[in-house]
Amino acid sequence: MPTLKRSAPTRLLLGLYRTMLRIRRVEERLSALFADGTIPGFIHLSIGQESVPAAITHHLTNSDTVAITHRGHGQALAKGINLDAFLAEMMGRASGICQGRGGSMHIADSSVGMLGANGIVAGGIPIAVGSALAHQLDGQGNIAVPYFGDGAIAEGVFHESLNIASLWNLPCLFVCENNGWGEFSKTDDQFSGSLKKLAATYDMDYQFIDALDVAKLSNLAGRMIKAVRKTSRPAILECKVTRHHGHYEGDPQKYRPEEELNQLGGQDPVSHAYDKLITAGIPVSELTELDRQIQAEIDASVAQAMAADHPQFDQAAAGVYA
Amino acid sequence: MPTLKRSAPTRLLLGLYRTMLRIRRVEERLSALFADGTIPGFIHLSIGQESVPAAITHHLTNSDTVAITHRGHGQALAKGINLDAFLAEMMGRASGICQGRGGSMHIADSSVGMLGANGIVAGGIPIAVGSALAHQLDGQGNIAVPYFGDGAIAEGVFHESLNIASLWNLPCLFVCENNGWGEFSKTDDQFSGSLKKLAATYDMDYQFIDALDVAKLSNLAGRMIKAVRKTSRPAILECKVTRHHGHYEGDPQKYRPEEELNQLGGQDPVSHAYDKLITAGIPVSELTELDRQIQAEIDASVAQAMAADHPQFDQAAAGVYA
Amino acid sequence: MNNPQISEETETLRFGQALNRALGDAMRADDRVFLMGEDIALAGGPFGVTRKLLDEFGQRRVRDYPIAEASMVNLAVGAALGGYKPVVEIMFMDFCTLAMDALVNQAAKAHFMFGEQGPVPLVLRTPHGGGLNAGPQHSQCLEAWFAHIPGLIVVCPSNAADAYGLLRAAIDNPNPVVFVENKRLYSAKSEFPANPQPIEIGKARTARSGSDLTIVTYGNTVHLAEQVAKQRADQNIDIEIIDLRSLQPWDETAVLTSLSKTHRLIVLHEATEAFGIGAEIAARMADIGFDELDAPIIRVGAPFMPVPYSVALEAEFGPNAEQLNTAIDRLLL
Amino acid sequence: MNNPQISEETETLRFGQALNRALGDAMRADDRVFLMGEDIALAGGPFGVTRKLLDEFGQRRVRDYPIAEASMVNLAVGAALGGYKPVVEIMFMDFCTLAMDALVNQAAKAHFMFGEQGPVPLVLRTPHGGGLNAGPQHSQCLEAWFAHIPGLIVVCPSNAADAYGLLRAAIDNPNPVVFVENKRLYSAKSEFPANPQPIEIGKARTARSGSDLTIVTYGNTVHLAEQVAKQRADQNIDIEIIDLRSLQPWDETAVLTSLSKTHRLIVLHEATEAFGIGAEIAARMADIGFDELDAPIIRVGAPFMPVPYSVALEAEFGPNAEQLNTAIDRLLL
Ligand SMILES: Cc1ncc(C[n+]2csc(CCOP(=O)(O)OP(=O)(O)O)c2C)c(N)n1
Ligand SMILES: Cc1ncc(C[n+]2csc(CCOP(=O)(O)OP(=O)(O)O)c2C)c(N)n1
Ligand SMILES: [Mg+2]
Ligand SMILES: [Mg+2]
Repeated sequence: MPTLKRSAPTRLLLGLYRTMLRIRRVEERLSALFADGTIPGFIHLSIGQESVPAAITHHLTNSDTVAITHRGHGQALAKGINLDAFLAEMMGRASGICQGRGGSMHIADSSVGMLGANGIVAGGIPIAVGSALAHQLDGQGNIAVPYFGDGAIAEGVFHESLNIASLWNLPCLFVCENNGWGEFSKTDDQFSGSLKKLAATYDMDYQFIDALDVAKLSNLAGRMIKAVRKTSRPAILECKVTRHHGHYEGDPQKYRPEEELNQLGGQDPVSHAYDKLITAGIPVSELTELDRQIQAEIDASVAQAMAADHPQFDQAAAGVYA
Repeated sequence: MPTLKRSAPTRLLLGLYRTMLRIRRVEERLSALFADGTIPGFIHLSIGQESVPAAITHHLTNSDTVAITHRGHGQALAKGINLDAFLAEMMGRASGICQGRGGSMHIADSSVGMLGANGIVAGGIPIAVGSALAHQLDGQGNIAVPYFGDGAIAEGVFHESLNIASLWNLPCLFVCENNGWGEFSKTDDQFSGSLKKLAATYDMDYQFIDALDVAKLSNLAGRMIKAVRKTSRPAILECKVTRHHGHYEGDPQKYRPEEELNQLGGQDPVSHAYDKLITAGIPVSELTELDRQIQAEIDASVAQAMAADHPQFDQAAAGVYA
Repeated sequence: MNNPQISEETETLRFGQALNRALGDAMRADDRVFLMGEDIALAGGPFGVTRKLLDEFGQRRVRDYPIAEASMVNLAVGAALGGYKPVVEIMFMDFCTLAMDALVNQAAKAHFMFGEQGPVPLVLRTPHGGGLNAGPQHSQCLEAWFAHIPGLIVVCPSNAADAYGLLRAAIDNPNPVVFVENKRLYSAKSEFPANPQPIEIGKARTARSGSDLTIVTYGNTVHLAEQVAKQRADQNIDIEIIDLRSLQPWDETAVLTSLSKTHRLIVLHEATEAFGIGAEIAARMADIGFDELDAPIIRVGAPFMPVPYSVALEAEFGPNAEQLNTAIDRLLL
Repeated sequence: MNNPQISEETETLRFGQALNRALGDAMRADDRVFLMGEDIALAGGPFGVTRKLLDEFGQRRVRDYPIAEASMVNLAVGAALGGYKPVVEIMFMDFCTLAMDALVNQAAKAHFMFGEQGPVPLVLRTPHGGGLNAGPQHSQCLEAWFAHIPGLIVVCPSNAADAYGLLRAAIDNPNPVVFVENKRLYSAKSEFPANPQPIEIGKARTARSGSDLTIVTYGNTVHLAEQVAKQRADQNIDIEIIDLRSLQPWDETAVLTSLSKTHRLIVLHEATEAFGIGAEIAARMADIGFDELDAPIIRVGAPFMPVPYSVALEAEFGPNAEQLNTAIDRLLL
């Protein structure tokens, strides 16, 4: 690959694009696997929101921790969850990252600092703040990132979390993926304040960004994460994103204005990055090849997951206590 | 009484003074009755904080509702709770306002719009907001007042309450009695934001006042309550007060700087009002007579409570369900 | 007659539709009734129970609430004290964990603790149970918690007619009622009377008469019991099924009467067996029904583990026909 | 020997002091142990259990938390996942209602639900029980809720030695433990070993040996049982008392063994009888212990009402000696 001639920003963008595209392709596959019944339960796709975890995790190490949401596949994949174990979990197999016990809403991978997805809206936020407390006690300069949706802002525990993080100078970056919707309800019908004002209340740095441009987002996230590490002051990063699919797969989205649905194409961080890469001179063939590689990886992972054993009940029953 | 020659402000102050003094004298009596074992359990006195309920309730009717705190004797008395039933409750008698089942932390009097004291910090706040919702549905222009201490601000449900009150334009005035302490901990160690900033977050009117001067406080409360009634926008009133006794009766207050304890005398809304009344030309004899009347009322109430029957267990057991 | 509400003129109706009808009828009958919940208004509720009610009753009475369960239930307490009759929905029973103070310290105690100054007529509707591969935080059956709390009423219907009748009764009741709906039942059809009426809370229903053995159960496992009873009837095992309908208060007399007939008792439910509803039924019968017992009391419930996600694990999780049959065999063979 | 921790060289110690010593020793033994709670640091805790620990261990490890129970317990979960061993205090068990999500959906499930990637070694200490005229929101015994939840451990000591030994074991345990302390016990003195050791969770203690009747109990009512047993001994009624110590898991074998000896069972606790801990014990014995039972299983617990405030009402509230004696009479006379 002729990467040597490329500018640093282009190389960076290519890496972020790769992360995003991989999330996209995995979730597209999940969508199909859900539709054909291979994946049971509920799944919430983050298609359209991939730039956020791609940009955030670019600046994190495996010792930094993230708590992810019900819409967390991208957050998990970006943090480095093993794809085989991830897909096997989605299919409820014994080789799944949670041995088939958790599924989409509970994927976790402690080996890469992923504290676990949460089926409770806002549930992961204070847990991540507790992780930040552990980081503070460790004194190694690690940070914690609680991801959350705009809907989580109404939950009391979020506000308790802001308070204690500020009061105790806990190293965490609160990252909101604001997609304008909490299930079938608009954010504006749910919260009368704003994250910006909350950040001011708790004396935290606050930044808002349209997450369409992953490179810009990465720059901002990098600056903020550096500051959190250095000062141990918590901060809030609000990312405007667009949810391309329904709240859950199978959601007919009747509540959503047709106009909004028609405009999704223009709100896609993956194609936005693609266009920028082409403009920067990356040949189409290279991006096609990248896509092919990702698809091949996914094909292989899906195949191993489909072939994997189902978990044994007795083994699960023996795993309730440590 | 030669009240005709008096100015309106003086007459007003006299009324507020009377309410405050009555609270003070009742609580002094409670303190003694607790010390001698007549009153069991925990009691939390509001001595030093009387100006707040005196001023607030001056502008409320029996159809307006208040939710009061564990430190709520003054809030209850000012709202018009029957003194006999109040004192009998403190002594756990059958004629108590709660038939002896609730005690100090659960006094309530629905006939005067007193929703009930709460043993759960911040517990009464969302209940009062629900009462405000009932007022809104009723459409009669009534309002609800959740009283709370500075310690309650850290509880998540307080923030949920601010949000929904603002979102739904509920007619309530959030009244904080900020005495600087939550039990044995200083407010500043508990909350990193401020009510002022929270009010800005939720787009509410906010006012801060030193509650030493009950007349000033009453003016301010009157203006705010009028605005809440008219606009149905919630608002926050923060009152700086001083807790003269311990967190609970019997608290040795070792955690409290001696300097602070020595300055309590200057932080007394009752004597502050007394001095102003004297300056305004009210004869000492009149205030002494007022005090005597109040003490006589209390004497009689205490006597009836002490003579009252203890509640029957079977009757209590039959009162679990309506 | 155990099923007064089922007359000759019956249609069939889905469980969820019966709830929808009960809400609509209750709101028409009493304009103090109003609804609050997450996504219940515009979206009609995650399981469609509140569908179309916004159209008829408007935003004033059908309210979408932010994702903030603790304040929602507390607001309902305040509104109930103010003379209204709120019916709130907690989207999954697992999320009741966020509203326990409101239910347990406030709603359950207000009437008693304030000396009977006024009741708290609120209904909290919430779905429990597994079967949707929804995993450990979206499948729990926590009704035993509420049944333990003096001041709360707990109800759990097994069919459309009872769903209607009990929900109307719950809304009419002056006390706080936790109304538990099994997720697997929402789309199940069953007989529905032409002129449905409230059903008295606290009265069980004999879902099947029999003489050899009593199964006491409620909610979705009533159907498991019926299915197994039908199979065992071929082997001349005659099983009586008591559908509790109400869990607090529960119909001690009905259970004791049945036990006095069959002398053998199984308690079956979807909730975790340990410290579940069945423990109280069994314990009570081991006291007041001791002389009637010809055999051990057996409970069949979920194993002591969180509800697992995978199809394979959840299928074995139970309770299922095999476990129930094993219990029957232990008692009769 | 049932009391291995009580050696010949014993002193006496208050229950609260034993807890204080256990916390100090655990913190000295393992610097991952830290404390969080409301007013536990500077003020030493509302019942003095954490007194002086701030002086020795500093603010880093003894943390006053704002009045915000939900986030406090969740922070503990996060810190536990990060390798620490938080011991949090909820000032009154009634306030656990505010932290149920953290305990039940998060702490209890993380180990199982994430496929055993790491345990959640947190201890939640909290006082339950009445007797202080603290009223309906400061007196509840809610341990049955926690015992119903797979993934939680529940412990409740009755004396200073057990308080120490069980708290050390709870802190050592990799799972989330709800550690229940009866308020009336804090100032009670009892024997304390010179060299106290952790006590295995899940093992009951025979507080008194006897042959006529078994009383299974835990926490403060152990002393009620002992007092009554002593009185009844004069009438040649020989009562065995099993102090459960652990409620989840509980020592089924110990109870069954005792029942097999006495053939008569009373379960006694301060919590509400209905759907309480006793229901599970009785239900289980009505199954696996059925053949040993010569009489009904009787439970003695609190009546179905909130704990009332007044002295007169709380005195009758029970459980008390009269109620326990009535149960004994029912079984033996
Ligand atoms: C405590 C709780 N309440 C309600 C729900 C149901 N629920 C799941 S996702 C969701 C909407 C969340 O919205 P947001 O936080 O904006 O995340 P998004 O789905 O938009 O990514 C709701 C209400 C839940 N899982 N947990
Ligand atoms: C949910 C809850 N947590 C803790 C307590 C214990 N507690 C009672 S009063 C109090 C302090 C409250 O402080 P503040 O709100 O400022 O009121 P103040 O006592 O100063 O009037 C605490 C922590 C409680 N009653 N409820
Ligand atoms: Mg959203
Ligand atoms: Mg205070």
